[in-house]
Amino acid sequence: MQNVYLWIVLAPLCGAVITGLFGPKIGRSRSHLVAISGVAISFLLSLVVVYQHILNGAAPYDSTVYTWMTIEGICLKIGFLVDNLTAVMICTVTFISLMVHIYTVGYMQDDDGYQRFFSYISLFTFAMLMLVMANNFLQLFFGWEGVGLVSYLLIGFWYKRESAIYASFKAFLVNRVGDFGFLLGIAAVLMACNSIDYAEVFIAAPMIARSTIQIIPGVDWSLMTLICILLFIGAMGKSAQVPLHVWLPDSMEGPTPISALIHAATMVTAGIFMVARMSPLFELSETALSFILVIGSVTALFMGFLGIIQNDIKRVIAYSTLSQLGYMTAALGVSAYPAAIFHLMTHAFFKALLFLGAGSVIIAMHHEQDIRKMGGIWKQMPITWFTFLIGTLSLVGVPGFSGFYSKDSILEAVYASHISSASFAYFSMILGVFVTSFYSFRLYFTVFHGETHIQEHLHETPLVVTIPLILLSIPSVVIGAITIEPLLFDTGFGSSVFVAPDHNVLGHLELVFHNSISFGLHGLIGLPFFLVLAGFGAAFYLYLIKQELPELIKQRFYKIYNVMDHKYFFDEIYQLFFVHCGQKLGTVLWKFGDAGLIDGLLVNGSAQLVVWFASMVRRLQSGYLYTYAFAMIIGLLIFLTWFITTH
Amino acid sequence: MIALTDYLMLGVILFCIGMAGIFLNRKNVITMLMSIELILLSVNFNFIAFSRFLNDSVGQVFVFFILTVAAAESAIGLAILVVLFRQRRTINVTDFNTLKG
Amino acid sequence: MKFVAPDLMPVLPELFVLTMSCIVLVVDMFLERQQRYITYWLTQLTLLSVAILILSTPAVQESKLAMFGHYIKDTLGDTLKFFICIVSATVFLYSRDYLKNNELFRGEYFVLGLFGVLGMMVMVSAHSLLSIYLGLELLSLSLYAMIALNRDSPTAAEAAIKYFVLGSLASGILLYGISMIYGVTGSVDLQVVAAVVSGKHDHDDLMLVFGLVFLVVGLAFKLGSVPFHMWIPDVYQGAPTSVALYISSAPKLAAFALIIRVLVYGLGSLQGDWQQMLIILSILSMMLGNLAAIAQTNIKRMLAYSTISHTGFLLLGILSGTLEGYSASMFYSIIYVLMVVGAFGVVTILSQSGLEIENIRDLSGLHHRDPWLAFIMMTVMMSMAGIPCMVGFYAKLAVLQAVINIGLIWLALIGVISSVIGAFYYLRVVKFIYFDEIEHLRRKQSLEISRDVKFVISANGLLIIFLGLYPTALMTWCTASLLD
Amino acid sequence: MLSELPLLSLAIWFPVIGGVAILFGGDNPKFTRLFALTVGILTFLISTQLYTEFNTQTAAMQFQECIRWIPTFSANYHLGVDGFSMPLILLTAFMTVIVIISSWEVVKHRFSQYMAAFLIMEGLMIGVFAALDALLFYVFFEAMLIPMFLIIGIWGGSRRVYATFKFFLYTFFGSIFMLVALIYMHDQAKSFEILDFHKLPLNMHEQMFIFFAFLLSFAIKVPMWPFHTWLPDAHVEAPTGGSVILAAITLKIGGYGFLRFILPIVPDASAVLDWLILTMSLVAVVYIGFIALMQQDMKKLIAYSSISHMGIVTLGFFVMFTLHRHTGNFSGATMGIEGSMVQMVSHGLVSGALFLCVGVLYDRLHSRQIKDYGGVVNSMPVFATFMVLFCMANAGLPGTSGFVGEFMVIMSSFKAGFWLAFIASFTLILGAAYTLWLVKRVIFGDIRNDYVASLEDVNHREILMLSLLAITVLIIGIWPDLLTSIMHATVDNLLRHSTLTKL
Amino acid sequence: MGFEKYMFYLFSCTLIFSAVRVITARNSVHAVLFLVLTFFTSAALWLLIEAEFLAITMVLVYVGAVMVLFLFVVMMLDINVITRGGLIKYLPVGSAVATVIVIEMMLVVTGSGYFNSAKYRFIPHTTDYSNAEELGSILYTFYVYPFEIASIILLVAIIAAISLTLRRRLDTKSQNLNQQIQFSKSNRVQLIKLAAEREPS
Repeated sequence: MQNVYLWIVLAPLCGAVITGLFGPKIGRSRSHLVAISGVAISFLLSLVVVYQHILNGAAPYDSTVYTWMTIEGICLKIGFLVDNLTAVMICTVTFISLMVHIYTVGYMQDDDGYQRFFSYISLFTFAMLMLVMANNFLQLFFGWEGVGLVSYLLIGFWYKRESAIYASFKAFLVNRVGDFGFLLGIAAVLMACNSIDYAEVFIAAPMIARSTIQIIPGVDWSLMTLICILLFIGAMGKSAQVPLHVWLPDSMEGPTPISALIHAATMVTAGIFMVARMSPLFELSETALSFILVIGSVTALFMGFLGIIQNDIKRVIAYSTLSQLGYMTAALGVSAYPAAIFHLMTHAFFKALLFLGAGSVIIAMHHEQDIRKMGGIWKQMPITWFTFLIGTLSLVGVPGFSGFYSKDSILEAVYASHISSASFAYFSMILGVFVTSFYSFRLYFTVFHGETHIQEHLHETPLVVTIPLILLSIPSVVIGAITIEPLLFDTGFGSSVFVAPDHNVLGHLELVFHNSISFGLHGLIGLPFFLVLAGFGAAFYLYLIKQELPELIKQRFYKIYNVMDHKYFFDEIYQLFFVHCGQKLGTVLWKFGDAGLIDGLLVNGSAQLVVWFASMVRRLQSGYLYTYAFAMIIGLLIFLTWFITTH
Repeated sequence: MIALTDYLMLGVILFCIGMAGIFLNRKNVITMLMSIELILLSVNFNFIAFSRFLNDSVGQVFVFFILTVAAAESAIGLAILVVLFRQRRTINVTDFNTLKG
Repeated sequence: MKFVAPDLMPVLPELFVLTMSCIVLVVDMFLERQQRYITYWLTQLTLLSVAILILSTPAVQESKLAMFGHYIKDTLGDTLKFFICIVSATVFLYSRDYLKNNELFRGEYFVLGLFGVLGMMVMVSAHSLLSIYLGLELLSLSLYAMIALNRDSPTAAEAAIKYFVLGSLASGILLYGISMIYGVTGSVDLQVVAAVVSGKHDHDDLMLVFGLVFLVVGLAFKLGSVPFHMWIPDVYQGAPTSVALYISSAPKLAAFALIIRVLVYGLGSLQGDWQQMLIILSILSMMLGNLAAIAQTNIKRMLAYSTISHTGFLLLGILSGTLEGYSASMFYSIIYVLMVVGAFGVVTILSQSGLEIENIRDLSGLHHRDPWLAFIMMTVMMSMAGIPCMVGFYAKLAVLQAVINIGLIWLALIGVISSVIGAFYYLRVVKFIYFDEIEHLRRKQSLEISRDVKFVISANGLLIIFLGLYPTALMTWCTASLLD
Repeated sequence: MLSELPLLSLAIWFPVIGGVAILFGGDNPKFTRLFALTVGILTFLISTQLYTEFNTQTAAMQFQECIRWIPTFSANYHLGVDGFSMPLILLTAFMTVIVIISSWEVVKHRFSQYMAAFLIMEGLMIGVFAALDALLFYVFFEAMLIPMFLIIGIWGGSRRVYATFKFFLYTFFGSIFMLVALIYMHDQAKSFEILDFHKLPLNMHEQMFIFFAFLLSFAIKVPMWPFHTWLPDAHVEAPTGGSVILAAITLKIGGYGFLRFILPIVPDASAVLDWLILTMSLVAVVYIGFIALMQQDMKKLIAYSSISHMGIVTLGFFVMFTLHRHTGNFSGATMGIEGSMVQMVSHGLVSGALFLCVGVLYDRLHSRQIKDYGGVVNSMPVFATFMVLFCMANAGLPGTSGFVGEFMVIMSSFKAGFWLAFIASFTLILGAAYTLWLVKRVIFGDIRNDYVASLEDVNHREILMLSLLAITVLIIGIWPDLLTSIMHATVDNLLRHSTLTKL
Repeated sequence: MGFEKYMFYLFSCTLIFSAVRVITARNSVHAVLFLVLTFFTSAALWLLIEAEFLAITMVLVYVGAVMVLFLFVVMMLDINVITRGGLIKYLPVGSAVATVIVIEMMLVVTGSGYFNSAKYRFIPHTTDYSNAEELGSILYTFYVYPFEIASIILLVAIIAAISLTLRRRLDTKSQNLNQQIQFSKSNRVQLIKLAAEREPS
């Protein structure tokens, strides 16, 4: 089995290396062949893994590939932990990645960096796989930073664009802030358990939960809370939770396939996955869980709001991602880890679908992304239109679609939770459902319906583009219904997720759950669905019937609009506080501290002092004989006085 | 009876006059040369006095040599002075400060 | 009273030099201008044969007095005399072409030089205050004359008169000290003095210290330590380069011997007193010498100040009052001479065809003109700065070790700090040599260096490096010289 | 067979003699560079022999050679390596080969002397690492200044004289205090053997004095804040090869000094004064990080980044005392020290590589100003790949060597205290910020001007040297055990030494 | 013993006075002459403690030779009168330093009373004692080495004095016959044809 796991990881890496180093030599078609087959192998093997672990219930596999370093008896290893959680993740990741790979052939066909792009996305897949298959924190961090790196490269793929390289830079930095916490979290784990192997750490977890640490002298903090919050800060960076979300909307500067990859399967899901993976730890710290819940629900709601006013097709979807990530995070906060992963998976499919669909539109529109310039194109691009609609319905959570199952279970879980601030979370998330519905349909209507703003006739995109759309739309519809039961209520994630008995919200849900169909039917009369309908109605009214109304509302509530237009001024505040102050501080430290004080005053100052002394000393040598004699006599006098008086 | 210290005092005074002559005099190099003679004279006083009061003739022999050397020294000193004068047309001490710093 | 014939065998080197000097003097009178090289070669012959003579005499087991206690033959003396002769021969070699170019290639120069060497030799093996004084005067008088020898130079005479007046003043002070020592001990023989002094007790100390102050001042002047240093820069700058070369080199060895003879052999029991004086002198010399050197533009003047600072270091070893320290100082003085001969040697060699090397700037781009000389100059400068791989480092190390050994760490710290200050101006020379371009004036001038000069200066430079890698032999020699 | 030879002496003197031979060999660039490369590669091969035959199980010095040298000072020509010095020797030999390749046809002016200077420098640096006699160490330590002084002064930029003087005097200033301390200890131990110094009993007073003397010397060499100001100047003005050697090796000598001298010789003073070092290190990480952010000159930026990275190194060395105070044992200290060692090696490779990258650009446009570049990737894609890789390594990306050391040190310092690790971790953010901002401004973006457009991509020679470095950086990043496994025994030994009080 | 005392004070006062005048006299010739007086009085003082040989030598060698040399040089250089200047400005500091040294040295020499001990006793010589003989006998035996050196010093002084001052003066107008007779009309007079200054009318 080990070879299977190894090749799951290595196949994309090989693809990346070959296309990266020899891309220009072997040409385009061979490059994409190599890359796609790498991911395809990976996907096929991951199907094997799913079969083995989820269907056959194979025991979790935990083994070492090689020892990275041994130190003080601590073995830092590179190794794989494959259990149900991993299986779900790798399957999702490789599938989405494969779709994106195929799609890219069409999307990037005119781009100069074709091979490079394939190399990057294969590498991206590799890094993500390393992340999810890790059996220790070190490797986790490796993958963690790996996806960060590749996302940096991909967002800045069109390096000629100033905005793209700015966005990539920003993405990396914001991620680094998260990693900062994450690394400290790992350090805390290492300190607490003297190991960074999952297995050993999880065994030691109850012990950690009892220990405290003094960060501010005199105040005892729970060590576990500290660890969890630090780790979660990492997750906030990767999974773009408020306030570290600012990079995600900007990351739309990358080519669309990347957006799909980043937002659907890789990168942003890493944080969710990580917390789920660390459930044995998080379960032991309620403070951390509450923190996660608050962050998640805030993200879910407020980022959703922003989706309403965006006019860039990809940005709308991006904000929806943020919002959905908030849902997942909130699920983690209420210990509904399976629900979070479940939503992660369904979201991966429909979000990839939406992005790729958007990409398809963009291709057709010759790289125009402003939705105000689109409209009424559904007839011209039927496949895109239809798949996009499926994606939208799934996203808003229309019962029966995958998104519904996952989102509803999260809502139910939050509702059931008794953890502090759960009610706030529930409120904001339920409101979020409406918001999601509203902006999703707004997007849908503006792009595909209404009056057209386009003169020329659009063509449906080629098969390489549409086939992935079709392939993605299928799971977007059905995967939720199929997998909800095995994943959430059966022993789906088995031992890979640990939930404390009193946090077991899904247990409550399980009591009322019979099967997926009844769950779906039940959803039709649930509050969320009404909110979805309300959102649909509102969007329909505002963007198809009374199209002048949004403008009026905008003017009426200009202040609110302004705040939202500026994304709650997060960027501005960061710009001011971190970028600006950082640069100011840097300049002050440099010019004043370094050049002025240390170098100027101390170093060169003392040198100048010596020179000044030298010139003084030099002046003593007046050239006059009597001065010389006088100096001698004075010397004699001093010697005499001194030695005579001391005797 | 004249005491040893009387002679030594005389030596001290001469010594200091000689030294003063060197650093107080700002005009004339010849005065400097003569001041040196005074210093040597003071040393001679010391030696002779000690020699006599210790009843040891070494001191006087020393003085003999000092006298010899002093003579030689004056010769050379004056020779240098002459060379200097030929170049500068002055023996003013304050003029000899091209070398300084 | 019976006439006792003195044993002349120990004094053979001195006698030989004396005889040869007289021969040179006489021979020179009958030589035409074009035949002057005979004088030169005779001088070299004298110095080299004396060196060989000293080496070839069987090593004395213990020191031996001669000439009724005025003369002592011991290993220290022999070693120093050997180096004095070798160094002086090197000095004459380096200055030969310079002298020719500057109309100074005259018999007097060599005769006076030889007499100076004789004076140093007398100083080195003096065993009474009298012979010390006379040796000193013999050397000084020769130097006064040599400085003024270039009658056309406006600076030489000024330098000479300054040196003369101050030197005579210092002699006077020294003599006054000697007279006091004589007054207290009743003798000028160092052995007797030492015996009397060591038997003395507190009350007599005042008189001895009184004399000692004068003695130390006189010695400090000869060595050139602050504040009795002021003649050095002016003399080095004013004197013809070849004479500066001469003054800066071998006499320092003699001065070292002088201090050892007077302070250590004669007044060793007063070590507690002269140690403090030497500490002051050495601190002042190290700091002031290095500081003032920074501000110099004239290379000879800079080297003069550098000499002053080296004097300070040399004193460090002596003031420690241990055998280790003395041998460190001896090592230092020999190494110093080796270095300064190299430095002044390069300057002298480069001062060709009327283009005197006066300012440090004149060395600009030396690297382009003669890479080898440039390399030697750099070696010398680095060695003077005390950078390892050059022997100057071990010299510094040895004296520092000596002071640290007696617990004067603060003094060692002052020493090393001053050597950092000093490193600046040595580096500046290297800067001109290596980093700057040739000055326009010198661009056309081609360097003509005789083969023998080139050979010796190369040997000089390489010796600095070689000793830098393996200083053991010389160090052992120095220690052994001081053992008896 | 090869192990019978005095490998260390060979590694020291072979390049030195080679350098001297080049000096006398005349000015034939073709011959010179081939010869220099041969010498460099042979030296590297000799030093790899050290690696392959190294016994990782023992902390004792290996490959020892001992000859009486200066009996007057009881100093010996004593060489030997342990787990600390061996990797650094390897690094030295490796980087010299790279430097020789890098200056293949770039240096036009006094070429043979340039090569000779580097070869001699190599020998001296290896000597520093191999010396087991303190005097010998000092001799190599100081002698090294001369070639570097000349390298910066002769082949440097416009303010080279200022920079090289500052470099020389500053370093010299520091080292003399070490000399005094060495002599003092020699006085006590009657020997210059470093290993004897380790055993020398010293009271607190003496330890304090020796500590500060050494600290001044090594803090300047490393350089630690606030003794760092010579470094940016020296780096900026030095020719590419000079910067590379300066960053890659000479800074390491400072770090090595901490391990070889301060920690084992004055453990008690180190324990008492560790706060000082920790403060200086952390200030270096943060303060210098901010300064690096604002640099307009690429070399200066990398130079400042070096200081910041070396802050991590010194942090790792000294974290163990706080660790002990907080936890009562030394578990985690090994990680700190080995992390620092790895960081040193890695920084040697990475900063060297970055300087080479800047050199590649400088050779083409003769400017180091960031504002003169922009969009280099358009005309030099291959180069850009390397540059981004090395920048990422500089920012401490896992998978590159830059990560390993930082990771280990942060892990270790967390054990010592949360805030230590917290501040140290700023390197993650700041490092990424200044490095990637550099990348953003220089590499990415649209072509800034015609000069950038006319840039030619790296040639085979440059690809060779950069890929050698890249491969090494990746290997260490992916499998640091190669490097750390040779240190374990030595670190254990050091810990035993420095945890035993001498009082 | 009164007489000797008086003589001593008389000569001492003269000595000090003339010594002071040596360094203060404006006229160099006067200064030299005062120096002569100084030497004379000191010779007299030496006679008082029965150092006859040296006293005589002093007068013969010093006054007779060296001082004459001084006078000779002073007159040759023709710089007898020098206006005083600068002295006043530095006089306070200078004389203060000199006074301090004098006082200090005097205190040391006399203060401790060390030189009044029994060890230092003046024992008058018997009448048949010859100072010259005693000195002479040791000078040429035990002090032969210093004596030789002294002679070399004198030789050096001679060489130095000659080589420094002997030169062919450029400003003397002496005839060089050899040169004179080598000249002929051809190399002295050159006829140059010049154009007429005025146009021929």
